[in-house]
Amino acid sequence: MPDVSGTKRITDVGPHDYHDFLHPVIKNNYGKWKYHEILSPAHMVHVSETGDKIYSVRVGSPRLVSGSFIRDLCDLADKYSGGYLRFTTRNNVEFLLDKEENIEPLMNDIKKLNLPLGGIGNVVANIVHTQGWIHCHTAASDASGVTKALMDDLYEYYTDAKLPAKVRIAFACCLNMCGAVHCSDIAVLGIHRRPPKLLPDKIMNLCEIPSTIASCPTNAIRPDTYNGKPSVKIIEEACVFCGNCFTVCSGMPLSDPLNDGVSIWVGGKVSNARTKPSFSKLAVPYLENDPPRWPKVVEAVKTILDAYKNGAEKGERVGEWIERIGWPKFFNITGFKFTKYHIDDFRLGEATMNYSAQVRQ
Amino acid sequence: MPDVSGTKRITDVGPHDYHDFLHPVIKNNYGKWKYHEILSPAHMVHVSETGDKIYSVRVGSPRLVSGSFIRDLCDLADKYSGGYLRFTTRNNVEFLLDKEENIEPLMNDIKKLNLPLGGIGNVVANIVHTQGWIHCHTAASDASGVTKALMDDLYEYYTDAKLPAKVRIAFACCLNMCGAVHCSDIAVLGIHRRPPKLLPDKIMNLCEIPSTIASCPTNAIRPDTYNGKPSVKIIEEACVFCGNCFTVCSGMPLSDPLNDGVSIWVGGKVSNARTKPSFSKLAVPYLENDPPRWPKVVEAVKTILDAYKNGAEKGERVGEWIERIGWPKFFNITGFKFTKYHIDDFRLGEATMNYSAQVRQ
Amino acid sequence: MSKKHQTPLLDELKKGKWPSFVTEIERAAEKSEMTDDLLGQVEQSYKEKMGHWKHGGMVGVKGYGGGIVGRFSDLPEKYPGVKEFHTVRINQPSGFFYTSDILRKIVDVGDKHASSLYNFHGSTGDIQILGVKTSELETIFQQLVSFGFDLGGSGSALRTPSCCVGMARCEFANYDAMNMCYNITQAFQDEMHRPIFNYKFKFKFSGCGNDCTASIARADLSVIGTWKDNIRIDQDMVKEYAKKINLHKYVTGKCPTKCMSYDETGLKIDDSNCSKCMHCINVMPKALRPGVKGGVTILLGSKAPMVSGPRLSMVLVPFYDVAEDAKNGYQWFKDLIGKIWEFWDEYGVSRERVGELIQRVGIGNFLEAIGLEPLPEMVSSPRGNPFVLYEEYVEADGEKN
Amino acid sequence: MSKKHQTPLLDELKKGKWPSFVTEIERAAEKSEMTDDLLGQVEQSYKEKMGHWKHGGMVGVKGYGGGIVGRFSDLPEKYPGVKEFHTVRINQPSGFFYTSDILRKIVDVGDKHASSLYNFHGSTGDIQILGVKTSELETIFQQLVSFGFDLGGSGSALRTPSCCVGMARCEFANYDAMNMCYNITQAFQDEMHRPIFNYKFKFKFSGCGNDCTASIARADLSVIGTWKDNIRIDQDMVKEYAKKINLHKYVTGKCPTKCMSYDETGLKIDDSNCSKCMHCINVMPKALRPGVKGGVTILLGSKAPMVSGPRLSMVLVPFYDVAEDAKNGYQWFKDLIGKIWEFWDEYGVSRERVGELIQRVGIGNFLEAIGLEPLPEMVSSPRGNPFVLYEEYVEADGEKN
Ligand code: SRM
Ligand code: SRM
Ligand code: SRM
Ligand code: SRM
Ligand code: SF4
Ligand code: SF4
Ligand code: SF4
Ligand code: SF4
Ligand code: SF4
Ligand code: SF4
Ligand code: SF4
Ligand code: SF4
Repeated sequence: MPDVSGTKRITDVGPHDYHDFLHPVIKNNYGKWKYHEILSPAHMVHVSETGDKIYSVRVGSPRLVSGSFIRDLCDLADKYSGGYLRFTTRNNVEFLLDKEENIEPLMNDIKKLNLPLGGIGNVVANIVHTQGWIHCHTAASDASGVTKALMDDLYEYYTDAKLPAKVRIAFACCLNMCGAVHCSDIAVLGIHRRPPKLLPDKIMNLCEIPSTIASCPTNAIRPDTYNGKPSVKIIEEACVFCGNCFTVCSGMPLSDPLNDGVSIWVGGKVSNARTKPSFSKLAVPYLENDPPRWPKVVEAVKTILDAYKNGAEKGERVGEWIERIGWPKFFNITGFKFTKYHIDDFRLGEATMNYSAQVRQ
Repeated sequence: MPDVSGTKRITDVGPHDYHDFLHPVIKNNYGKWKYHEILSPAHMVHVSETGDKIYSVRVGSPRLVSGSFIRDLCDLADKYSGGYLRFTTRNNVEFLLDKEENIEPLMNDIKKLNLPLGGIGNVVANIVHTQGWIHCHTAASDASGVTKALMDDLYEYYTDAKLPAKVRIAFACCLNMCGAVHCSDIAVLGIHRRPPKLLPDKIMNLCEIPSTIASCPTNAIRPDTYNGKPSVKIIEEACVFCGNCFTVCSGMPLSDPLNDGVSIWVGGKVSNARTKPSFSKLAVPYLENDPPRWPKVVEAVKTILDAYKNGAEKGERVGEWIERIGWPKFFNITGFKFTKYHIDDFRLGEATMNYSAQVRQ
Repeated sequence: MSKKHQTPLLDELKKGKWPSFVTEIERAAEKSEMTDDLLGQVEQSYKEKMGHWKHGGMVGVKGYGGGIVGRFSDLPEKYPGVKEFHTVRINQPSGFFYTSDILRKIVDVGDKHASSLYNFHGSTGDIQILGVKTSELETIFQQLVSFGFDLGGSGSALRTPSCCVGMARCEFANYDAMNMCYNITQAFQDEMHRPIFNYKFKFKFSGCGNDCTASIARADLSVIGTWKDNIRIDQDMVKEYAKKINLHKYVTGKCPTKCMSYDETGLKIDDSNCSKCMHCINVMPKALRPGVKGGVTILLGSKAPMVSGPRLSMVLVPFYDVAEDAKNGYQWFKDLIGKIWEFWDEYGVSRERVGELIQRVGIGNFLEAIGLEPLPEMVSSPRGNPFVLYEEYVEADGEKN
Repeated sequence: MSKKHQTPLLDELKKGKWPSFVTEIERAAEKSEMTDDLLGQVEQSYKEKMGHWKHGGMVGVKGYGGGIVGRFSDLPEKYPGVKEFHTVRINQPSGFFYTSDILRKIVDVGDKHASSLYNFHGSTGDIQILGVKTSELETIFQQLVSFGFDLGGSGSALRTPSCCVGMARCEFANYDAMNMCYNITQAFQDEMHRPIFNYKFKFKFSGCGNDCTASIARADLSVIGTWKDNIRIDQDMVKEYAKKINLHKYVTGKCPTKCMSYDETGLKIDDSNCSKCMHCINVMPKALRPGVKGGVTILLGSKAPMVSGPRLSMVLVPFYDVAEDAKNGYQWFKDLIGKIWEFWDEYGVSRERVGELIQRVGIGNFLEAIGLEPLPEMVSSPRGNPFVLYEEYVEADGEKN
């Protein structure tokens, strides 16, 4: 490693030029790809107009990894793919091979490392998740733990393509939703359920009162005084436990072991294929935090997946399936209870009512 | 007519019992109808499980009619339908016949009265309309006049079933929308375009200030004083000319010959068949009042109808057709200009944007 | 009778094939003197592009707070015939059925005591006699009552309910809309004639999802027929239709739930997924019929755009066994309405329709108040935002709060 | 190295088939002393069901306002290794492509100067080195720069843009997403490193409507590939597919615009009605290809739910000929972005994302300000309410107003 101290400080170099990391076959066929073929849930081939081929072998990763994990990948890449590899937008690893004969030995070595092969096609993709108790201060649940518990149970859905279509699961540990959970086939979302505690000293010293008040989506925060100094109070009946006040004002923590937990959402999607992108919708309003393996969360997700697998037509995403059979049947099949919490009463909620006599009887 | 003066005053008798007005065939087959067949745009038959049949002959009416008009109908009913007739929910007249042989003579007599035969099936139905300058104080346009001008021009669409599906046109003379224009295939809507004038004396004496302020959908009315007494002022930039303030406070008239006119809306529907009921959407934001025959309004409606007739598939309502071809093409074909007025900026407007990359290029 | 006013603009509207309201006004003017002045005033409106009616004006008949819409000209000197030109709203019979006898009786009244001009019918459903002077109101009312007609609604009251032709002449009717409309109207006479509501309230009854009364767009309470069991299929007739139309494209292809399929073996419907939209039945009325276990879906809240935007009615009761309740005088339904009105009375503000109120207080709270369960049928989809107002939280032992 | 803390709960998460983050933390702990305390603190969180990080904390490197997320334990005495446990965000290369050489260089830095724990990658796209002490920040930064890597974004700044694999390995790419992402990121280095915005701003680039970066859900500015001409059809290959799948049901039947049909004579597409949804191409990638006149649709405004609910991006520019503009260094695009930021800067308030601002001020006004025409492509349908704010009215001659 070069000793850079003393030299002129260099800044704003920006990201490294990607050209330096492209496999030669990719460089030569950039923009010329003609079609692809999915050869197994763990590998596919892209064929160029020139006739060239590139094989991609996909491997699951927990995303939160050690330096040693990366070095393992590098060793494999050196051995089989000329050192070339990439990550996917959902944190999988892809080895890029120009030699078909390298695929099997690579896969064998991957198996030896106990890493999962799969993730291509109609699978449960790697779960996009966030920081949780590992690294974030607003987390209402852990991220990596729930994700691990889920993927252990859904392992075969990752390695074998058994589903009607792609299923994207995401986890976010608070309503900031750093994972794209608001548009996922299945989303698990950490939630608080108790209004923030007020720590008047912190509020007075560390918080800007007007922006704290403005941060509340439901106007639940009102100006107040504490020992004669400006502070805030909370209209408890209006609080939706979003935690946005805590983000702008550290004097209003929400974490509460007895009340924190997760909610489960279904039927969102991002792609424009067939149906327009759409938000995930509330399925289960609350499940308690139950570390280390959150069994009820795992069970609920499996319930959804099983129902989907049995009920959906080929090519139908979770949301498309539910729209076809109707939400009443979804609740019926899964056994989840429909409550008033499911009825949107927020800003644009009105637009979500059933303004029709189209009702399955 | 009996002399009722002096007798005990009778009230709350409610509507007349309909049984007294039912054709015997209808009475006998009430709830037993098996199917119907549309025999022409002006008549259909309903066949009962008992084998009985009832023929309905439909005749157009201007709705606003004289006693003599009603007497004409009565004479025809006596002659051909045992005196039985009904009106439809869109103000057509239906003669109810049990004798097939009476249909032709009845139709001939109707033609002699210069009344239109038609309105059944895939036609432009009778226009539902309101009071206009004939009888209402808030009208921004006339109702009967526009309706008459339109139906004269669309006459063949009423008498011949030439359209892909039913087309329901409605007219309302102000935003109170006493015609069901908000859910019509094509709607013509009288509009003001200038903030109310303030008549301080009337406001002071006749209006309740708080309810006047509350009546405004955009909060454009603010408290003010006039000669020291409570009154209101208007934030002109926020006024959407809805006239609701005038409804509750006669001191705020909006009528203005130079600025009043109509707007045209398309693609609404009420039935639950195939697609859910939906609102009519803005097509043409403004056309000036141009009595007696509103030629530009007639032209715009015909433009829509022609495009629809040429473009829609069998069975597609206007809105279903537009959704299939896309709004850009609708504006393109009709030549109507898309403006910022078309983009919904009212309460739930956000929900109407195109949140997808599904775009026809 | 010679014309009092020159009406060159209106005369243009006597031309053309569609029957002319101007001609009708002229015909009315032959019967009633005041009507001539209507032509004059409307001609002036056409010239100036502006109406000439004064704002409102309270008029009525004794003991009633509604049923009459007061109307006064703002040019009474120039057009004395329309100085007072009120409307009498007459509650139509269910399904708009008449005999020639009864119609003649009605127009006898209007021809003699008013302008001889009528709306057959008003948008809400009433027969309207136009052009009534205040002094004639009581006479007209009493004469109507004498042959069994009553006023309709106006003002902040129950408005005249209306219904489609239903079982009287339609094979699609899933319940007796005409009977229900009649029964409910009779039951709520007081609410109709004596305005005590926050604002108007409208009922409309349609026999099936085609909704021929447009109830879903313009009734605070929309009652729409549906059924619980299977669509009745006549497979032979289906085959007949298949000879004429492409069933794949025009029938099964347009089914909103994609619950139908057609092939050589016939038409198959997964009725559990059918949303009773009526489409397939509409296209093949000789082959398909709604099931026999008829009932209704009750929907709530539609109205015109003032003040918060136009509204459609939303599902409140997915299925109500109206035939069963009819045996009981629709008591369950009347109780439900009572609870809705009670809630509206307590929480609504003046000029707030029930749909607007529910939006303001939240559907969850409303359901709780009227004792109905939240159901997924009520929504097109559950919420997509995480701002859930969980109502309870657990406190730790001994926690002070 | 022996474990400092008992972690019975976390140990449960070492079981099971999916690779375990707990195992990874333990492996990292072999390289870095501080990491052992992370296990301890997280175990305590698992026991108590509650996190143990303090709220925020500003840390950074000289001259930069972003790129580091400060993180401090609230139990520093008990777990001194995580007393300071910041994250360094490193801007990933376009498409997440690496060689083993460069990856080893990166983890050399993190293994030596931090916890040896990484996110490959963060949800925005960065490589993240977790567990960095304040004192190590500058060293890490300088070493990264020395081999051509720079920090990513954080705070009220441009965030690290990201893109899909695009033309590098995908036949669906309609433009060079990787190149555009790289170019734009380089062009806006200042906006990324020195937070001067009202709030964060994110770009994501996807090569086609499949949107493999989920740009439409989580980028203030989503750039999604599309095309102007016809889908390229290989009719022979279509026939091959027809042997395996029911094209009527699974291809033409699911086309959102119903612009396709298939029969013996082959597949027909009315391309003028095709909305470039990608579905048919996805199902038959060997038979169908997007047209050759590639470009992008530019969409604006998506974000997570705070404060006014979740948002998807909406169409701003239906078609932008990016290939043409690329020749010019994407100048048109950069100007557009400049105008958007200018408007946001002028009218936005603190912590208001651009999508929220537009909703607040009205899309019409926004378009006017940035010089774009309103287009029907921007809406799913025109307005359905009559509350139109007509901007001008005519005054009569000599009228005083
Ligand atoms: C590698 C990756 C892009 C990258 O730059 O990293 C990628 C690669 C491909 N995507 Fe994707 N997609 C990738 C993330 C996504 C995402 C984003 C996400 O999941 O967060 C989406 C949007 C998901 C959504 O809608 O919620 C996405 C929606 C699609 C679709 C549309 C699926 C649909 O029917 O809705 C296709 C088409 C298909 O699969 O038929 C597609 C198709 C493909 C193809 C077949 C494209 C091609 O010809 O190479 C690639 C392999 C498919 C596969 O993995 O089954 N890709 N793809 C991403 C892999 C993520 C992973 O590791 O699992
Ligand atoms: C007579 C009337 C009921 C009444 O009680 O008066 C009636 C009668 C019938 N309607 Fe209707 N509809 C009547 C107003 C309506 C309305 C309300 C309105 O227009 O204001 C609607 C909702 C319109 C809308 O969706 O905007 C309506 C939507 C339908 C539909 C659904 C059409 C669709 O595909 O969307 C059908 C089914 C069909 O035509 O295939 C239908 C079918 C029928 C049938 C075939 C039912 C039957 O078996 O008898 C009747 C003759 C149809 C015809 O006129 O073509 N009727 N029908 C009304 C005649 C109005 C008129 O004079 O034009
Ligand atoms: C006569 C009639 C129009 C027609 O030509 O048929 C009518 C006429 C008036 N309506 Fe209406 N409405 C009539 C049906 C409707 C309908 C349609 C319906 O009932 O199916 C609507 C839309 C549905 C609804 O209720 O929302 C309707 C929505 C309104 C509104 C807006 C109400 C709202 O909540 O937004 C007003 C304003 C008001 O109530 O102050 C209104 C007010 C009025 C007033 C009373 C205006 C006024 O303050 O004087 C009009 C009296 C005009 C007159 O000269 O008689 N009228 N009005 C209809 C009643 C006839 C009847 O009894 O059969
Ligand atoms: C690290 C990361 C999650 C992850 O595990 O991958 C992350 C972590 C944090 N996010 Fe995030 N966000 C991350 C991607 C996202 C995304 C997804 C994306 O960018 O595609 C979103 C949703 C999209 C969006 O921007 O709306 C997201 C929406 C938020 C929000 C809500 C913003 C909003 O406008 O609603 C906040 C709250 C805030 O900004 O104050 C937030 C705030 C935070 C903070 C800074 C919370 C805080 O105040 O400390 C988290 C720091 C945690 C930590 O320990 O490092 N994060 N955050 C992601 C960034 C890594 C990277 O640079 O690659
Ligand atoms: S989702 Fe919330 S708790 Fe999780 S990393 Fe993002 S900001 Fe932190
Ligand atoms: S948690 Fe959210 S809803 Fe509750 S007070 Fe804070 S900002 Fe308001
Ligand atoms: S639409 Fe307006 S102007 Fe026309 S009758 Fe109704 S209230 Fe009067
Ligand atoms: S016309 Fe409508 S928008 Fe204008 S001030 Fe009156 S109530 Fe408000
Ligand atoms: S609503 Fe249904 S039952 Fe009533 S007339 Fe129309 S089609 Fe017949
Ligand atoms: S009634 Fe409608 S939903 Fe039911 S099968 Fe027929 S078309 Fe499908
Ligand atoms: S977004 Fe389109 S171009 Fe990019 S990787 Fe996905 S499928 Fe390929
Ligand atoms: S890309 Fe989508 S819209 Fe276009 S033809 Fe294919 S399926 Fe239809």
